[in-house]
Amino acid sequence: MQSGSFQHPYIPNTPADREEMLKVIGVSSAEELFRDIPQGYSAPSLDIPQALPEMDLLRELQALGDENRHADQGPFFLGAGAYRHYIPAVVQAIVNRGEFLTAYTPYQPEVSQGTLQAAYEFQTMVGQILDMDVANAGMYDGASSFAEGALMACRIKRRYKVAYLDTVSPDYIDVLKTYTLPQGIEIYPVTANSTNLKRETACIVAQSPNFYGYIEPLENLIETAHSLDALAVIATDPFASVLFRPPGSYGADIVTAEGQPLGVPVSFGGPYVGLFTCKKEYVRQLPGRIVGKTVDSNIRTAYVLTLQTREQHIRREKATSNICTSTALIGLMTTVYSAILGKEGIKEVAQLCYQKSHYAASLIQQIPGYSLPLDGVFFQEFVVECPRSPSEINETLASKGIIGGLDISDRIHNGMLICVTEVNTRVEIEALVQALSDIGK
Amino acid sequence: MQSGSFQHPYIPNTPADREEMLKVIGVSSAEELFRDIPQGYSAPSLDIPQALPEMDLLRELQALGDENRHADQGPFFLGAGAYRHYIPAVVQAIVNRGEFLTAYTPYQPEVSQGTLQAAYEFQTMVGQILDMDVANAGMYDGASSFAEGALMACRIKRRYKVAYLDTVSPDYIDVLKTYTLPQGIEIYPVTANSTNLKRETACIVAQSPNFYGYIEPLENLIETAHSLDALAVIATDPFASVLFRPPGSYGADIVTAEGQPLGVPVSFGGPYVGLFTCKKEYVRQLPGRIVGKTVDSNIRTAYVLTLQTREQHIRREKATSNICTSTALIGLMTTVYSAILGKEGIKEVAQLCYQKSHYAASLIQQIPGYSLPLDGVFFQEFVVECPRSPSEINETLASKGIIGGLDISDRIHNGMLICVTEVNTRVEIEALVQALSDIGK
Amino acid sequence: MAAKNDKGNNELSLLMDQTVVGRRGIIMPASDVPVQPLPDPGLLRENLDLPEVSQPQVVRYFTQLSQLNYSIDTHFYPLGSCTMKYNPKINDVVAAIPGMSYLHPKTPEKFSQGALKVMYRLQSYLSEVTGMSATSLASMAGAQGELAGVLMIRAYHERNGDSHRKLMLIPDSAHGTNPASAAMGGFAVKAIPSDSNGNMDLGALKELVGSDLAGIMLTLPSTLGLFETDIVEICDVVHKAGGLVYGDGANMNAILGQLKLGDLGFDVVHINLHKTFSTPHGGGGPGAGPVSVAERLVPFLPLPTVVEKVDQDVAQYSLVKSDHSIGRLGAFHGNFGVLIRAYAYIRSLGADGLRQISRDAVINANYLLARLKESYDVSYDRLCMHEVVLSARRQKKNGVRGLDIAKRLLDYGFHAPTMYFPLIVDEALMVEPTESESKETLDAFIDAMLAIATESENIPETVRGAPYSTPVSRLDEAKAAREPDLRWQSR
Amino acid sequence: MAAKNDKGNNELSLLMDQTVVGRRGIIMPASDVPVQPLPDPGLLRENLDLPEVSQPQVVRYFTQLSQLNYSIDTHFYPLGSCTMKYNPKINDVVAAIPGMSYLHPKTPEKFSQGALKVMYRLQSYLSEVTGMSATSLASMAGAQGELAGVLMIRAYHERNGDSHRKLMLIPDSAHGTNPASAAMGGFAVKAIPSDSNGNMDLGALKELVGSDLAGIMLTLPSTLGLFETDIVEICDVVHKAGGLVYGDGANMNAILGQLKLGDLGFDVVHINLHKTFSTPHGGGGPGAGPVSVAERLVPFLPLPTVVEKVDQDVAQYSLVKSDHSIGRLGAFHGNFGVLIRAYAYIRSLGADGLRQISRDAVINANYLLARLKESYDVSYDRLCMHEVVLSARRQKKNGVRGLDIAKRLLDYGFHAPTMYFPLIVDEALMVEPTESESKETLDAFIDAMLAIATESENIPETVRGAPYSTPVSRLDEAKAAREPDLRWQSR
Ligand SMILES: Cc1ncc(COP(=O)(O)O)c(C=O)c1O
Ligand SMILES: Cc1ncc(COP(=O)(O)O)c(C=O)c1O
Repeated sequence: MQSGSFQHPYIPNTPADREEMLKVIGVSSAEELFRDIPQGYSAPSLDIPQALPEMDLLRELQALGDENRHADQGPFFLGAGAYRHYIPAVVQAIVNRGEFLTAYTPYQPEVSQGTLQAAYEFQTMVGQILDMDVANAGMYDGASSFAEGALMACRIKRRYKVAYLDTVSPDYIDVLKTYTLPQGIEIYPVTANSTNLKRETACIVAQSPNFYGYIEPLENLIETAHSLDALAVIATDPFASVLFRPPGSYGADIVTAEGQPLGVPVSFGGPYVGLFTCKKEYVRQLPGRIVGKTVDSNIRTAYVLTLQTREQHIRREKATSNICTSTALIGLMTTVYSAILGKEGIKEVAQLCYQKSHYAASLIQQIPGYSLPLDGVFFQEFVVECPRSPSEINETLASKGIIGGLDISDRIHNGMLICVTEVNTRVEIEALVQALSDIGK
Repeated sequence: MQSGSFQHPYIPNTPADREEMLKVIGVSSAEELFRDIPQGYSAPSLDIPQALPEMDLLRELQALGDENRHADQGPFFLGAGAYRHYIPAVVQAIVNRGEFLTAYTPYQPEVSQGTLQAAYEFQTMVGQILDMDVANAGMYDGASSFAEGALMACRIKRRYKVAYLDTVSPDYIDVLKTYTLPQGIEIYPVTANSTNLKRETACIVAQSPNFYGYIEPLENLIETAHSLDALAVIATDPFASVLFRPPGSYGADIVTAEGQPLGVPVSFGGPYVGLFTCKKEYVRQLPGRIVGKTVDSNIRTAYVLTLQTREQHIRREKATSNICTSTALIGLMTTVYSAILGKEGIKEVAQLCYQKSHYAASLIQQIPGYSLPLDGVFFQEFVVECPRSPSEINETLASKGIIGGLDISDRIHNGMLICVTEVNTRVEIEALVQALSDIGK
Repeated sequence: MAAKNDKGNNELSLLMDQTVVGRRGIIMPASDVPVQPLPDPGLLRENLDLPEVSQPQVVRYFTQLSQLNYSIDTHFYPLGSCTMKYNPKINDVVAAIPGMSYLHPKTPEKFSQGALKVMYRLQSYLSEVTGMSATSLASMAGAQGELAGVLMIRAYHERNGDSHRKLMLIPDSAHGTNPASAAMGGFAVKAIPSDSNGNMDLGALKELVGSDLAGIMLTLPSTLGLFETDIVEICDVVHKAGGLVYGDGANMNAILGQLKLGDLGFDVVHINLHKTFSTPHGGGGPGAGPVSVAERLVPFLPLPTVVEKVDQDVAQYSLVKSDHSIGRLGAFHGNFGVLIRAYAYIRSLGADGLRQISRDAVINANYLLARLKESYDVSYDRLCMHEVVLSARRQKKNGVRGLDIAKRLLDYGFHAPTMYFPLIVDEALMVEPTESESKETLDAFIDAMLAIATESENIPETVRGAPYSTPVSRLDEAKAAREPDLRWQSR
Repeated sequence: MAAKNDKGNNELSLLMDQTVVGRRGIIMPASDVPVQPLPDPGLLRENLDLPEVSQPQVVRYFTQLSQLNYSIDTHFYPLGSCTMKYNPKINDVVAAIPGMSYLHPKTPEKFSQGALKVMYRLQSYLSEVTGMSATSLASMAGAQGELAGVLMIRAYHERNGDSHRKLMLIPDSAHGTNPASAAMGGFAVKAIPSDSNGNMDLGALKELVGSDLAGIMLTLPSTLGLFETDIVEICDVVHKAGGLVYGDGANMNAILGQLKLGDLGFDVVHINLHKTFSTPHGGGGPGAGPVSVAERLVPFLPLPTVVEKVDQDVAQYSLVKSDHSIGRLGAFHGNFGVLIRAYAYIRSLGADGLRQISRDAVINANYLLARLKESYDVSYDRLCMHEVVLSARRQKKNGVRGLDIAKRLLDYGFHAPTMYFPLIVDEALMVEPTESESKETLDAFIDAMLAIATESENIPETVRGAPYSTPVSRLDEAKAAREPDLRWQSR
């Protein structure tokens, strides 16, 4: 910063402006405005570096960025809940528009139709992709969406037990615990073939594709749940839902998903958007924001936040959730992405993920010492049992510029969870296979 | 591209749409619409690769980009007509707005006030920075702007000789020749101290800072020109004009400049914007587009393309220039840049360029074997006489990750033209000095 | 403006209604690997309906849609409790640096040191600003920060064998998320009334605290835009009763660098980065609601937090779980794209800049108060902090409600204030100017407010019918709730 | 919508009028080098007036300004002779790749191979599309391409000792830049009339060609949107008379992949990348106007061109000057940022896509013609190419001029067609839909045109007063020209 008095670019008023305003207010200094701060507490020291000029800030963050190895820097095979897909240029161009980016939650529908209609489109596309009756306008992320699904089931059934499959992502189970346990909800594990659920179980919760990437055969479990008047809350992946029969088609009552794969950068884990859908009959128990279609006083079609009596600002401690600020912009990203991909494009991407990951798996399981320990059908992610510790193998891969899969040896012996999507080229896949085979020797 | 019929994302209509439309038109196939193309000429082969998906295109161009060594990749000291300056984030954010980016020339002022008012701001800021009465809405680049300045002077004076200082950038002189010679204009060199100009000289043309980066003492030459009723056309640099007395202050009649330094990426040489200003009395001889202020039928202030009777679409072969599409968007960039920098910021940048380049020069001239062969005051660029061929030296610098100055040994013995602006850090400058000194040994 | 449709207006058709079979918005590459067999068709999905539209259509549709919005980039947004300040463009640029935005959350730590460093520093800055011991960045919005906070309070009491402490006190002026979060945390909620000065009623508080007290959730300055003058005593009462003090930091813009909540003895504070620290609100998120805590709550922080280990002058950063963490709030490490913007913001402002923010936010709000209090009622006759709660009580006599005034402002080119919040103020209009608006903008807003006050006297029906110049007029919200139409359906 | 100003409207004040002393939009770093002495103060500037505004103000001002524009991203822009098609967003992304946009033009060739490769390939594609021998990308707009073209014709004749060839023939329907460029190239210009079919009058042409003939500048399809049916003979006549044929390629969108101008014997063609190849027009540039030439003009190409040299399977690219180059047109290598977008566009479309462009552009125009010709006059009763020239002759009888219809379209949410060009059509309204508009958009436009035709019968005064719904109404253009006010002045 140049010397002299401090005039920050983000703060328009000048000393002269302030002086005039203070006069109108009738105080002689800004300090007087803070006179309610109790003695001894005001104007504390603030150990934060002085203002950094924009040019230097950009350089600093570019240098910090260079300390990271990002997912587009070479062959990369991590997934485990966050998936790389190609994001068409249109998505960023739209999402960066100030009118979307810098608007608040659409409390004034008359001047927020852009955000509102886009949210209605989001609800439409989410409903269509997940093949469910209704969707809300988005949750924080896939994991919290899943947890709120369980809470919603408990609310609907007024029961306080949740049965979960242990093939659900451990990260999701963690969040489920954070959300449910304080409310006195008991959660307990079951297998896909369980026929005995505990009495007073509100719902079964599961994930398909599961943590290991495999389609979970859930028909029986869901049937069992329904026979006990419990609900089925299933987390899925949007692209898997495009290729495979979606959970709703075999009876799921609440279907959630991480929306990130639909055009959202992996961005070190967030912001993402949780997709949340359910059967029509439960609409008034939905958490989060919902946009509905209506008309204005001139009978023009218009959109508005609706069913707000579920929400915290009206129902306070009785609200269906505490969500206020949610993820509208990320919802918009997925909406623009889905529109650009469209009916055919989205299927093509799902197919590419399937084809490429299966190609990779077919080659890897031919390498001596490597095998695919799990049965069933996977979508784009699969587990490899390695001849050695996956973390050691990953070290060697990294030295060759390859980022391998996730070490899940805590769950599967020498297990590595490998993800392949449409952005992985055949050359990259074969480089991984070659490297694994070299390491195996 | 996925197989099947070709439906391109940029072309909405489908085979079914086409069929309907052809029916309305009354032809049975699209080919019929091209029936006027003479026999034997239609539907030629087209040896152009098939459509590349967006994802692959981006990768191809990123790979091509990686084959380049760009100016922000390390210490970099090239200038010679294109200057690196820090471009605030706001500039791109505004310029990328579709409403500016994808509008046409504002022929319909009622729906183009955005472009038009921005152009008026551009004319204002250019006028203020170059300290001249009037500016047009921008030319193709600095060099063509300079050449058109000479043409304008010839038009005004109805004379066809142009005297130029040979310290003008050789690139500019080349363009001057391209533009003037075909019109039968004679151009001839003079020095800054010349007191004899040829009879019938329309103007003297010069550059300050000149090609070597030095402020050109032009008072006498301009006075001589005026005494012979010739004009003075001077090319300058916007930042030099901020720090030093601008050419208008010592009598220049037409002042031009390359607008690129004002917030425009170097972008391998273009697009840039030529600044073009003159004294008020010559306004009706200006080339290019001009925006004026007026009112609408409700007496609301509004802006419009004006003085169009100078232009090709009205005056055809008698127009003041053939310019039609110009550089509105780049003009907008410089406008937003100038607004963000503002009165103080723009001075600070000019000062930083001066300070840093003079620091570099002071260190370099202390290195044994190196000297500054030119006298006078430079702004941000200066010539160093090297102990060896500058191109050899540059090779060595490059091996150390430094891009040195421009080899101008064709004009000055072992001359290297070095540019230092606010983006060069002291560390970079000292790295250059160290490297030069190592090489000198 | 879009082409008029057959109804003579410019409603934009939904994408599904724009669909023409066969159109597409992008070409995806063909597969470059040998064909792999698909599984049993019984496992596969049969039909999927999504839009079929060309790329230019998508761009035009969303661009036109965007223009129907008010936003900070286009309008003054004096929305109380929302801190709608300027969102610097450079922050979007740094968040998009490939090394940041393409960084996968499961990337090994040694390959994500740059990002972890950003998180570590942001934790430190937030701890410093709040005067607390440690910070977790995991929560993805203010409300989730609140949940994290109350869960920490819960865990704290449980570890102390005080699991009976289930009462959470919350002032009646509080934001709705406070009671909702407390309930999600398994607490019973009781409201503390406000006194005639807009302060918490200290007497009532004293009566409510007891052995079942878990804590208090309060906002400082309060949601009335007022500084809680008895704050030292409030903390004292609560602490003495064995409760913890939760600070809702949504109003931090008023006190940045003027007061550290930790100094007052707050135990946990959440910070809305999408308010005070200027990350763009995006039409309703994403946000981030980091929680900063006093020493005794550090073991309970949600996971992850980033720690620094300096080894031979080289700092290494890693993600850790605190000993008795309340657990995970989301699948990964919080909303990194929001965190990096907040980091950039703090770096851009520096200590002096942060102080200047609160100073100017408070001057701006008091300036509005001073110039509007003749024409609008104000419930409490005192200086305000960063926002001012007006009441349309007087206008109501002419049949003009707060809502009407809010809508009429839209016609004047201003976003409306927050309406009917806090609930305890009749016809509340809550105005928060923020420091990033200039005096001229405030003057223009004041002029509009004064003009509307006059209109409310002279032509109240005009005000009641507002807005007139917006893309749509007042909506039939009852219809929306009565007959929920929540997505496009094929006809 | 902006706040209303004191005149009760929402004019946006100019930045200099928004200035408040002391405000600033950015902080620049302090100098990190020892202070250097400044020269003699007599050399230094004293005062400089520029805006003093804060960053949020700048963002809001320009964002609001932008919304006053129509643009391709928001509206159908049927502007004849302008090819306002969709500008793909990916092209802006690739142009901004740091390796491209931060590449300095004086970077040694070995460090700019990627950029040179892009240029080389684009040269080849353009040569292929036009059917010519070589291409230079140096010219920075169509008009500069024309200048380059006529200078090459001039240089060619001079080298052949034919420097007396100073006559350039140009059809009366030609774009204004053609004669203007010819004049800049030092040629005398004569106009060739058009015949009743909209073709060039062949008889007149034959009379005009003589030993002073330098060449002809023609546009194919013509600026009437019609294919010159005698084109083979025209070329023949000109060539036999010793002249060269200059093709103005601005209308290339009609014939992409359908016809190569080189096959017809054209000697030089300029191509408007900002039309046919979809680089965004930017409110009036930047553009690029590469010139492609037949064998005999190759030595005269403007500099630079890029050549490929393959050495042991490694291709090296370098910038060269052709032997008898007409010289430089700008300081560097042309508008690279535009070139790279055009390259990306051609790669995105491929051969089939390029062919589809012309096919659909021509279908779209003929569809408009077919549906509008009952309501508007058409001068030539034939199929059109990529654009259609209507005439408001009929409406003029009711006092409604082409201008009025154009302005009225703005109220319907469409940009106006090109008016009063070509000059030879009375009340011309030239409509170019391009291939990137859908049938539905064309139908909506047709509906508007038909509605306006009806209005012109029934309520002509309404049409004459249009537009009503635009940010400003009709302008006093005479005042603008009479009392030029070309910049802000301090008062
Ligand atoms: C006072 C207060 N507390 C809490 C919140 C909740 O924050 P968020 O919306 O990020 O969940 C808000 C948001 O409006 C608020 O104003
Ligand atoms: C037919 C024709 N020729 C030439 C030009 C000139 O091109 P530019 O505007 O790029 O100079 C135009 C531009 O409008 C045109 O339509």
